[in-house]
Amino acid sequence: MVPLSWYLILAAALFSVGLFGALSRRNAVAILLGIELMLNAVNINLAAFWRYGNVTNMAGQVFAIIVFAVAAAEVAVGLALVISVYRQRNTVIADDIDMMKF
Amino acid sequence: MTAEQIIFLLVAFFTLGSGFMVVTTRNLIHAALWLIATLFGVAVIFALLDAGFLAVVQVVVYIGAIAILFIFAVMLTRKDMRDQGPQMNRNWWFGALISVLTFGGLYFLLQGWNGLSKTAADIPSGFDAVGELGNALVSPNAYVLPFEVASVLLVAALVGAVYVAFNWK
Amino acid sequence: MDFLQDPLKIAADWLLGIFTGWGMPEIAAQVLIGFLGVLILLSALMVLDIFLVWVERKVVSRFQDRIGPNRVGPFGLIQPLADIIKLLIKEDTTPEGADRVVYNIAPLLSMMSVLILWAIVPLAPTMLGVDLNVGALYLIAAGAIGTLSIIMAGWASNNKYALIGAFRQVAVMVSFEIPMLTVLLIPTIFAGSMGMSAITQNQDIWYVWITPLGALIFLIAAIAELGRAPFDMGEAESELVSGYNIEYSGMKFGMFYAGELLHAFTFGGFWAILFFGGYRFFGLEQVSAFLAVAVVVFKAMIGYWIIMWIKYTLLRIRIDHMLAFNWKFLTPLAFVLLMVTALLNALLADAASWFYISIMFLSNVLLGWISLEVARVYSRRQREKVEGPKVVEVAHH
Amino acid sequence: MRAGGFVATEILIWLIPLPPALAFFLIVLFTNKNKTLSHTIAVGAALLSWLGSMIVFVRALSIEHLGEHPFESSINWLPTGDTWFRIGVLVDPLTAVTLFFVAWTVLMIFIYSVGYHNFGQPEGDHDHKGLPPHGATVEDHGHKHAHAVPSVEPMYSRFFAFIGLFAFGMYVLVVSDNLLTLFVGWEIMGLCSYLLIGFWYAKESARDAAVKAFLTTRVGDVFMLLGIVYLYSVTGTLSFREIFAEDVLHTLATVPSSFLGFSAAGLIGLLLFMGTIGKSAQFPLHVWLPDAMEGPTPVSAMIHAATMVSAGVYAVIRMFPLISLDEKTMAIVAFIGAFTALFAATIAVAQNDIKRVLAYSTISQLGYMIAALGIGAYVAAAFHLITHAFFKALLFLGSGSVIHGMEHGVLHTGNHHVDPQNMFNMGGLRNKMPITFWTFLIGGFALSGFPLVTAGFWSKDEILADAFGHGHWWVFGTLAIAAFLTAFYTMRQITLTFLGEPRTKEAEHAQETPWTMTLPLVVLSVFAIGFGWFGIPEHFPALGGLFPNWIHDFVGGTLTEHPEAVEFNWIPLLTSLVVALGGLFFGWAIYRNVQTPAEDKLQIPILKNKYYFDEAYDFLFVKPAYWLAETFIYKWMDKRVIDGFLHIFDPLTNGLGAFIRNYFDLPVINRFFGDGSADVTYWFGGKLRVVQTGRIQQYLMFALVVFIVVGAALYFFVFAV
Repeated sequence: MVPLSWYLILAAALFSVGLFGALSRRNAVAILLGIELMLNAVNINLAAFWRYGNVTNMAGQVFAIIVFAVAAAEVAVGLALVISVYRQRNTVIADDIDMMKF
Repeated sequence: MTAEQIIFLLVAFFTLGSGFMVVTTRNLIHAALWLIATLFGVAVIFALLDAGFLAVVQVVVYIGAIAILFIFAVMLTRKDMRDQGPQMNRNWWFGALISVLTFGGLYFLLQGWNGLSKTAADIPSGFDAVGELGNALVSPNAYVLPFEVASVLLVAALVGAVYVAFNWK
Repeated sequence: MDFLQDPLKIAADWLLGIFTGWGMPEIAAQVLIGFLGVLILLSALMVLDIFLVWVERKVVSRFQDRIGPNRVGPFGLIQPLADIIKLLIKEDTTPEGADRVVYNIAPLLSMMSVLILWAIVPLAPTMLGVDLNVGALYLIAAGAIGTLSIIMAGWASNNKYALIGAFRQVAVMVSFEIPMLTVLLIPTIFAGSMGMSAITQNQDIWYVWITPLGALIFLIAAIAELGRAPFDMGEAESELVSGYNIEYSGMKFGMFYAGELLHAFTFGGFWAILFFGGYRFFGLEQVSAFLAVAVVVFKAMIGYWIIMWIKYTLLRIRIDHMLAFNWKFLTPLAFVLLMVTALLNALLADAASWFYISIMFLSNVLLGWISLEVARVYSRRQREKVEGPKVVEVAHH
Repeated sequence: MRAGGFVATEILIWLIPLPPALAFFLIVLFTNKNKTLSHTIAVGAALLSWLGSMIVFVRALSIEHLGEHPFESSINWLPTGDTWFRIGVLVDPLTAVTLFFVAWTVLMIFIYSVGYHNFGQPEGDHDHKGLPPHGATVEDHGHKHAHAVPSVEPMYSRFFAFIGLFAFGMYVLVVSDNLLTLFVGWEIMGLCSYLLIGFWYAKESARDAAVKAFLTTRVGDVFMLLGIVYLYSVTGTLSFREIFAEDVLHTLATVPSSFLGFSAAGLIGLLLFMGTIGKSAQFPLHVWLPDAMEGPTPVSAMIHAATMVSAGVYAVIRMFPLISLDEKTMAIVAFIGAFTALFAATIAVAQNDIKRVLAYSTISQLGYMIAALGIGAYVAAAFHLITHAFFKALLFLGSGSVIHGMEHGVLHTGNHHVDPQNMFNMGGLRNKMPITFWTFLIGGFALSGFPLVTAGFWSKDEILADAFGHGHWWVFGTLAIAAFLTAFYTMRQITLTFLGEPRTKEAEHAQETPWTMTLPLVVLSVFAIGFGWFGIPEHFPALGGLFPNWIHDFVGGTLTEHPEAVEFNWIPLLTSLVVALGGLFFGWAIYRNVQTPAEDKLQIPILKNKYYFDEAYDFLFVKPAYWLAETFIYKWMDKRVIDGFLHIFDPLTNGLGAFIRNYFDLPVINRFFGDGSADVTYWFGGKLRVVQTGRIQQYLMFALVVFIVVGAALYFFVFAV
C-alpha cells in the first residue's frame, strides 16, 4: 500500500513547482498555468485525505469539486482579463503591466 | 515494493516532471500541453485514490475545457508564433528560493505530524462513492450551501469573463 | 456457466489455467489476459474500421447516384485494403516550421480518443470492458481528448487553414459538449446510474419512447462532436481546403480519417445504448452473448447510417449560426428538458407505467413543439428587423 | 402515505393552491399585455385547482372515519430554538367540503369574469385605467349608423392576476393545518380584497371603500393575531390536530386568563372570533361590506359569497372545539350572530341598489351561521355555509348579469344618468333575460328557504331546529324573524327587478348576457337546489331517510365526539314554512304595484341610512383621530411643547459649540492632531511608496516571505514551546 505521506509530499512538491511558475514566469498566461498546478496539488491533498480518512465522509471529494469550479471560474476570468489587457496594451508580460504604482 | 507503489511512483514522477516542464518550457503552447500531461497524471492519481468521479471530472473540466482555453488564450495573445526574450522575470531566483522554502517548510511540518505514514482502510463493500457524493452535494445536512455558492461563483465568473473579454466596438 | 452465455469468462479461465501452468504468477497472468482482451477488442475494431471505409464509400455513392468502389474484390470489398497500402507507401511529409513532436502525437490522440470509448461499451450482458459508474462522464472525457488532438494537429501544422479549421472545430466541440452532457443526464435519471450497463439493463422500455427529444438532442450534439456535415466546420473543404488535417499525409491522415469513421460508428453505438436498449432485443441477449453483440452492432449500424444520411443530405451551416444554434437554442432546450424530465420523474414516481410513459412522451413532444414555435417567432422577428415587416399580398376582387 | 392513483393525495393537497399563485406571477410578470393569454392562464389555473380539489374530495369520500385519520402532511419550517415550527396541509371532512364549494364557486367566478369584462369588444372611446369601461362606438356597416357597445375592461389582465392571488389565499387558508398559515391566507385575501374593491381606483368612492374595508378588517385581524400569539404562548403549537388533543384542550379550559374571568380557551376563542367579526362582517364591524360593492361584480361574488366572508365562518368552525370550551364566549358568539342576522335583514329591506340588498343579506346570513355556532350546532353552520356559498355566488353573479343587461340598455339609449344598479329603474326583465331570471329566482328562493326543493330551506331549517331543540328560545325567535325578513326582501328584489313591466327605457332594451356569464349561473343553480338533498334530517316526515343525511354523517365526523342529531319537532318546521312562504308572499303582494321609491312604505330614514353606523363611526373614531393628530399632536404637542422646549436649547448649544470650536477644535484637533498626523502620514507614504512597484509577482513574493517568516516564528516560538 502507498502511505499517505507519499501523496502529501507529491502534492507539496507540485504546489511548490506551481508556486515557482506563478512567481517567476513573465507571461501572464504562464502565471495562470502555475496557479492551475497549485490548485491541482490542493486537489490531490483533498482526495488523499478523503481516501485515508473516513471514507463515508465525502467532504474531501466535495471540496475537490468546488476547487474544480473555482479553477474554472479563475481561468475564465483570468484569461478574459489577460486578453482584455492584451487588447489595450499589446502585451501580456506581467512586469510590463505595472500602471498601478506610485 | 508492491505494484501499486511502483505505479504511484511512475505516475508521480511523470506528473512532477511534466509540472516542472510547465513552468520552465519557453514555448507557451508546449507549456500548456505539458500542463495537460500533468493534469492527466493528477487524474491517474485520483484513480489510484479510488476517486473515479474526480478523475473523470478532472479530464472533462481541466483537459476538455481549461487547458483548451489556455491554448486559445496563448494563441490569441501572441503577435507572432515565436518566443522572444527571456521567459523568466528578473527575480526568478528569488521565486525559486521561496518555492524551495515552501516545500521545505511543508515537508518539515509533515514530518512532525503523526498521521503521516497512515495507510488507507479498504472501502466498505457496496459503498457507492459517486452516489454518496451526489447526496452530499445536494443534501441540506451536508454541502448544498457550498455547492450553490460555487454555482453562483461560476455564473458570476461567466458573466464577468464575457463582459471583460467582449470586444466593445 | 454456458459458453454461449459468458464466453469471455470461460476463455479467461482457460487461459489462466494455461498461463499458471507455465509457472507464471497469477497476478501477472491476469494482467496478461487483460492485455490480450484489449488487444482482441482493438483489433476487431480496426478491422471493423476498414470495413466502415467501404460502407461509407458505398453509401455515399448510393446517395449521389453512383456505384462506388466496385473494382477490387467482390462489390469492391477489398478496396479499403488497397487504400491502406496506398496510404502506407505514400511519402510521409512534415511541413517546415511544424512542431514535430506535437504534429506526430495528434493523429495518435485522435485515434485513441475513439478507441478508449469502447472500454465502457456493453457488448453483451457479460461482455463489458469496465463497468464504470461514471460512464456518461467518461464519454465526454474521451471527447475532450479528441478536442485536444484537433487543436494540436491544427497548431502543429504551422498552416493558417489548419489553425482556423482547428479553432472552429474546437469551438464547436466545446460548445456542443454542454447539451450533450445535459441530455446524458436524462438516461442517468431514469436508470439511477451513469454506468452504461445499468442504463442498458434498465431499458425495459427503450428510453427513446420516454425522451424522444433527448435522443434527438443527443444525435445533433453527437454529429457536431464528430464534426460531420452539417457541422463539418473543421474540414469545410470548400472554405479551408481540408481544415486541421491539411498538412497530414499517408497513414497519419489515414488515422484521422479512420478515427472519424470509427467515431461516427461509436456514437451510433452510444445512441443505441443510451436510447435504444443497447444489446437488448426481446430477450435475444439472454440466448447467447454473440447474439447480443450482433444486436448492438446492428443497432449501432443503424445509428451510423442515420448519421451518414444526415451528412450526405444536409448543407453546411455557417459557424456563427451553428454556435448561436447551440447556445441560444439547443443548450437552453436541453436544460429545460432535463428539468422537466427530472420533475416529472419525481412526480410520477408511483404512477402506472403506461401513464408514466405516455406523459413523458407527450411532455417531450409538447416541449419540442413549444421550442420550435419560440424559435420560429424569434427568427421571424429577426428577419423583420432586417427586411422590414412581411407584406402580405391581398387578393383583389 | 396512502397513495391512490398516480399522485399521492398528500402531495396533491400541497399542489392545490399553487396554480392560481403561479397564474398571478405569470400574468403580472409576463402576459399582462395579452388579454387572451391572461384569462386563459387564470381560468386554466382555476381549472387545475378545481381538478385537484375534486380528486382530493372524491378520495376523501372513500375513506372511512376521515375525521380520525385525515390526510395530513407537514414539513419543518422555522427553527424555534430546540424544536421546529411545522407547517403543513390537512384535509379532514370540514376541509373536504369547504374545498368542494370553494373550488366550484371559484371556477365559476373565473369563467364568469371572462364574460363580465366583455372580452373581445373594442377598446372604448373614453376608457382609461382605473375607471369602469365606458362603452365604445362601433360603425355598423349593415345599417349605416354608429351605435354604442360595451367595451373591454382596460385593466383586464390585472383583474385576473388579482383574483388569481385571491384564490391562492383562499386555498391556502382551507388546506392549511395550522393557524399561522391559515392567517397568512387570511391576510392575502385581505390584501386582495383591498386591491379588488379599489380596482377602479380612479373612482373616489371605490378608493374610500377599499381603504374602509382594509382598515375595518384590520381591526379584527389584530385581535385575531393576539389570539394566535396567546394560543402559541399557552400551548406551544398552532397545529389544529395538536391543539385539539384531549389534554391540550383540558389545559386550555382550566388555565384562567386575567381577563374578566374568562378561561384561556375562552379568551383565545373570543380573540379569534373578533377576527371573524372583521372578516365575516359581523356587527359591529359590518360597515365595510356594503361599501365593498364598489368593486366589479365578480369580486363581490368572490368576497361576499364564495371565499372571504366564508373564511371567517370557516375559521370559527375550524376552531370550534376550542371556542366551545367556554360558555361565556359561546354566549357572545350566539348573541352577535343572532343580532347581526336580524339587524342586517332590517337594513336590507330598505335598500334600492341591487347589490347592496345582497350585501346586507350576506351579513344577515353570516349572522345565521355564527348564531348556529354560538349554540353549538356546528354541522348546521357548515351546511349553511356551503349552501349559502352556492346560492349567494349565484345571486351576485346574477345581479352582475342584470347590471350588465341594464348597461346594454344604458348604452343603447345613451342616457348615462340612469343608474343601472337601482332596482327602481328595472322591472320586467324576466322576458329580456330569461336565463338570468330563472337562475336568480332559484337563488332567491334558496336564500329565502323556499320549502322542500331549495338547499337554503334544508340548511336554514336545520339551524332553526337546532336552536329550538336545544332550548335557545331567543335565538330561535330572532332567527325566525330574520328569516321572515329575508324572504320578504328577496321577493321584493325579484319583484322589482324581474316582474311587472319595464319602468325605464333602459330596462326595455336590456338583453341577455353571453354564455360565459350564464353558464356559471346555470351550474351554480344546480347546486343551489341539489346540495340541500345531502342534508335532509333523518326523522323528517316523508322525505327523511330517502337520502342519507350525508352532511351530518360526514362533516359531523370532524370532531372526535359525533354530535347528536336533534329530535324532529313540528314547531321549527312549521315556523320556517310560515316565515319563508309568508315573507315571499308579502314581498310579492306589496311590491307588485310599487313603481317609484316614493310609493315604497319601507324607505324609512333610519333603515335607509343603516342605523347611522357610518356617521357614528365617523363621530366616534374618525373625527377624534383627526382631532388627535391635527389639533392635539401637531398644533399643541409638536408646535408648542416640543418646539418650545427645543427653542430653549438652541442658544445654549450654540454657545457651547462656539466655545468648543474656538478653543479646542481649531487649535488642538485641527492644528496638532489633524495637520500633524497628515504630515506624518505623508512623510511615511513618501518613504514607503517605493515598495509599490505595480508588479504583481513582487507583491506575491513579499507576502510569501512575510508568511514564511511569521509562520516559522510562530512555529518555533509559540507552538513548539
